Amino acid sequence: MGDILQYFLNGLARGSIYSLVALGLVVIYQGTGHLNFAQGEMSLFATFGAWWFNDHGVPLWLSILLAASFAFVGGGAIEFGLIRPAAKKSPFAVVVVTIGLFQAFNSLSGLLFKGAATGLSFGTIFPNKPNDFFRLPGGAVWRYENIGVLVTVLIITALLFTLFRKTKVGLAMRMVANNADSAKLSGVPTNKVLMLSWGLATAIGTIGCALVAGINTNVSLGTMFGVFLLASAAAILGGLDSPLGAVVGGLSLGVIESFVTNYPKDWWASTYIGADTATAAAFVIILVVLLVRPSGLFGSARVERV
Amino acid sequence: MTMLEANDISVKFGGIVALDGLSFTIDDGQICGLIGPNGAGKTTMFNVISRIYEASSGQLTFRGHNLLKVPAHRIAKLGVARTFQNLALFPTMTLLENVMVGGHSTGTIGFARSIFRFGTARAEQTLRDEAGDLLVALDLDKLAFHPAAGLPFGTLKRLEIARALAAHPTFLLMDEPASGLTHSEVDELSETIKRIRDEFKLAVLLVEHHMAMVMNVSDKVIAMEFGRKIAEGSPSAVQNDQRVIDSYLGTSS
Amino acid sequence: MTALLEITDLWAGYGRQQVLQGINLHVDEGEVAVILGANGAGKTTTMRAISGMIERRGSVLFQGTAIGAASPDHIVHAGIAQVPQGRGTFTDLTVEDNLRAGAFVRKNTNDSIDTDIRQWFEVFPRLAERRLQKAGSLSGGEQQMLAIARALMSKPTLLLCDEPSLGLAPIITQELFDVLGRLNAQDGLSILIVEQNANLALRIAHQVFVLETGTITASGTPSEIAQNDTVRKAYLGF
Amino acid sequence: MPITITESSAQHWALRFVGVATLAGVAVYFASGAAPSTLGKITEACTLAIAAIALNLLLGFNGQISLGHSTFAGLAAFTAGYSVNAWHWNPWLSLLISCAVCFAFGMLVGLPALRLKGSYLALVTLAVAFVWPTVARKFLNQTVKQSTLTGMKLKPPTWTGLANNRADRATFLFWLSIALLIVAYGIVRNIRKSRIGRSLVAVRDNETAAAVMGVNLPLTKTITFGISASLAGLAGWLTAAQLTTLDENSFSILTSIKYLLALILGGAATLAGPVVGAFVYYFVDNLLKTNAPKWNFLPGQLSNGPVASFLLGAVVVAFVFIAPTGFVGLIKSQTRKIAIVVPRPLRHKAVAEASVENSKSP
Repeated sequence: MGDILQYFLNGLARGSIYSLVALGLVVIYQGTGHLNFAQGEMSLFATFGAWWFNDHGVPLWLSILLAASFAFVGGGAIEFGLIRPAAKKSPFAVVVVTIGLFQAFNSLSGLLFKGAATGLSFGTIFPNKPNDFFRLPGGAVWRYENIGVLVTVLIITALLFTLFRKTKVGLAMRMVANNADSAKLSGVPTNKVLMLSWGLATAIGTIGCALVAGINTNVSLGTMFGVFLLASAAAILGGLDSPLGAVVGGLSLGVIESFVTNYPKDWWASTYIGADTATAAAFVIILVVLLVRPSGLFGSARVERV
Repeated sequence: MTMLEANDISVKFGGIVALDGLSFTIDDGQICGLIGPNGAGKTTMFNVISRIYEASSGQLTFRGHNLLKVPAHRIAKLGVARTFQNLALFPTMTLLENVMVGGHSTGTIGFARSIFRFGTARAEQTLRDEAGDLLVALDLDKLAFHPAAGLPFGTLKRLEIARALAAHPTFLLMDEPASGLTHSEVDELSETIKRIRDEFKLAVLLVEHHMAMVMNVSDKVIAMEFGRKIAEGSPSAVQNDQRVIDSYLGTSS
Repeated sequence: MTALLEITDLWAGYGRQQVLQGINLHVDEGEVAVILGANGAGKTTTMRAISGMIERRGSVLFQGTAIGAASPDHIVHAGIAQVPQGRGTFTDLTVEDNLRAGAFVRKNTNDSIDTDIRQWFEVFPRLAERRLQKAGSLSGGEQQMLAIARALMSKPTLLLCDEPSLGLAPIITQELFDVLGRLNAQDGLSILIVEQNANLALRIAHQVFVLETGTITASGTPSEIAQNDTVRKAYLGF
Repeated sequence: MPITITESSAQHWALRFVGVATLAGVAVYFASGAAPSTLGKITEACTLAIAAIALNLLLGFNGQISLGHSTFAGLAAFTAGYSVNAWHWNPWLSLLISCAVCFAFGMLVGLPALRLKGSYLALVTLAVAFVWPTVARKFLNQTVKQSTLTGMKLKPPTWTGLANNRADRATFLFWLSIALLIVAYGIVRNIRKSRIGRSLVAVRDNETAAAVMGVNLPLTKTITFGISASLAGLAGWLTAAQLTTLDENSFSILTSIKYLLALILGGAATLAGPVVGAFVYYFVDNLLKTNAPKWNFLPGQLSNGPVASFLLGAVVVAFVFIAPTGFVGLIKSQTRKIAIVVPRPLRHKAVAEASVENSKSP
């Protein structure tokens, strides 16, 4: 029983990071209908920036904030300079540009930060000494670090929800997401809104990446590969146009991953796939969900009129 | 002779009833107008016949075939073709290729034969010639090698008709062909519809809001409201039906 | 009477293709102007050029200010609202949020916006019944009414309507033009309408412009236009 | 004023003949004189071209995006390597089996494509590519009990008159890769120019309309996925013939991205695009990898990998803007000034002059 609770808590920690990165994907997808394949690598690049600040004596929390601010500006600039002109050509051009950016940013990180390929040590802003935890009934431990990550993610999520539902900027974002032409005709400066979306998404992704780096205690070129993939899976699971779906999708994926990794200790496939079953199992689940509900659990199904 | 018989067709989306026990028949060579307010279920009926939507209940018989059991891609082969309300062309293809795709159901060459080019040349040439003839028939041959993208709306509407005819249909469904056309273009279109009906021996089901056109070309008119039939008969009879006037035509039309 | 909107030698198009080839037209204060034209003549392009949705060249004066190079959001701020072709409903937003979206440019407090929303619900009771439904679930006619209400939520001086009758049943079209006529007669709203359904549009029009292949080929009052044989045959059908 | 040549006319055939003869001449020239390492590079470029052709059939013509093609190539390479080494199969038999396995697996991956489009499909295939190295590692650990798998060590057949030494093997693989490239090109070309090819493009352009015209969507999409996967398998088998060892990292996501970038560089949805793109990509990549470490103006000690892949990523992004139709588009727009090939006129009793005029406008 204690085991189950433990796996659940571990899964929540990991899942909350998937939720965060997935939220970034949803913010962009809602506004433009594009999936940013470079999201993980852009955030990774910014996180290397945070490492650099920290390495030069800036406190870690400030380094992460600085990196997130740069990511905000950089994300907006990339939307303005590359994505918008590409979108004028075709949606497929945007896919190509984001995949090109994926490769370019990953290589750029390797180029600028010595030792990035093998990994640079990265701290955490939460207490993570061996005995920093709560003991819960049944013997499960809940580490302060994991609580911190979860709480951070919940706060950011709550802020995003307030932004979307309660502010004029949020209304503008929803308008652009639903019908960009009509939004323009209602007086929304859509270009600014799109830049804002990209900036927000990249900044959120950077915080997510920094949190992952904190848990792993290091950051390397491969850090975001898996995280991005599971985050996008989470976004798809929840429905790419639903922020709530991203959060639920991310958390449940983290928990599923944790259980699949730990629970069936001696099942037949474990020799072949072992701990890596998690990713595979996660994708099988997503595939099944998508086949039943092509627009995800919370996504809005659009009725096509012909 | 009766060609299409719809019997008690209903369609439900979630809780919404789009069609509620609709029955009607269409005879060989007949042009049948289908009118009614927005949301009356006209396009839904269309999509049921062309197998894009599933009917929840009812029977649909076309020349002895139970149409509701036929998969979507077999419809064309049975002789049912359609045009779309908002144009559904293949924009990167030339007009000629668009019409040749229209004739897809008349061909039999599959993946294996096309990879090995086994007996494909003659079939290609025949299809190409037929498509060329249709382009001539609809006065599009000057643009045969032009991609469909970027051509004027009226031209593309004619292309949709040519493409539909390439399937050798005996029954043509037209979804608001006059929308977006001016009066003189509508008159032209009416003539085209009557001409192709005679030339290609077709029956036509026409969904249209342009009353002058419906009254001009139809042999019979069906009026719908809330998924049900409210009137059926000759154009003039339906035009003077009080229920149709109240729910659809209005007083000052 | 002063011209509210004065367009001189306007060119516009998509890519290299120039659809509008130097058109001139004007809408006077408190009047309804109608543009008639075939498909591909450039009617929608004209509307999009006025709203700043596409690249254009030439002079557009609105209340004496040049807006020929302004961006769409500036033009809405200046007081021109457009009901686009196909209604442009925010299908995933609720009916009420659609109206709120229309008021995006207003600096007013929420209270005065709420008051206006209530007012539109009185005009269109069917919208009030569906206040919290997603706008995509409305019928075509309801969406067209919503689109007009949404555009007017920005409190414009000039309303542009791009083929409002497209795809609507005759009875709904009549109702729609009644509404537009009332808005003009009672509230003094200036309106520029692009229409295929000329007969109805001419009933409420003060000025008519005929657009053919990117240029204005005829203009005048409805009665003058109705006397022009070619125009009558092509657009009025008698 | 450019020269107008009618498609399939005598001049057109002459032009085609000259083109093919020139290419054949270049191939013979290299085969007779070039060093084995140069031949090896051309072989690798041909392999990349086959993979790009495979992706073009699926993405360019049918509009289904796949980032999982590296997995198909990997599956074929492992099938070939394992069956030849462990079971001592004939390598040529393993070619057929590898392609068949890829066809089946491709159809399977293609199934979700029936419900998913665009970015969703891209992500599912990305996941396949992501899981592959893990599965490959497990396979090596569990079955081979080593971290690598030996390649096929393909020997030139005796009828070729080539010996089993390094130089002759290189010549043999060179001609083999060219032959397989021609096969792959021919398959895709024949498909594109047929009733089936038109239906593929129709599905890409407008699915609903295609279905109404009588195109069987599920069948067309899954079989296209299968054929494309087995062509990628062809490239994978050829890789196994060249490499001495295969490991889990031989076919990572980055390989899939490479296929995609090569295709975009050359021009998707054109027949020549993937071939031209693959050669340009391969040799630019090679040039950068050799020369970048010598550039003193770059900061610090650079591993040669990142510079090359960064620049290539940047080049492809730039290409989307400069030449959205790829290299082939660029070349076409230049040769158009000299000569245009126009379609055969329509045959109809009423057609006097079919619109040769209109085909000139884009």
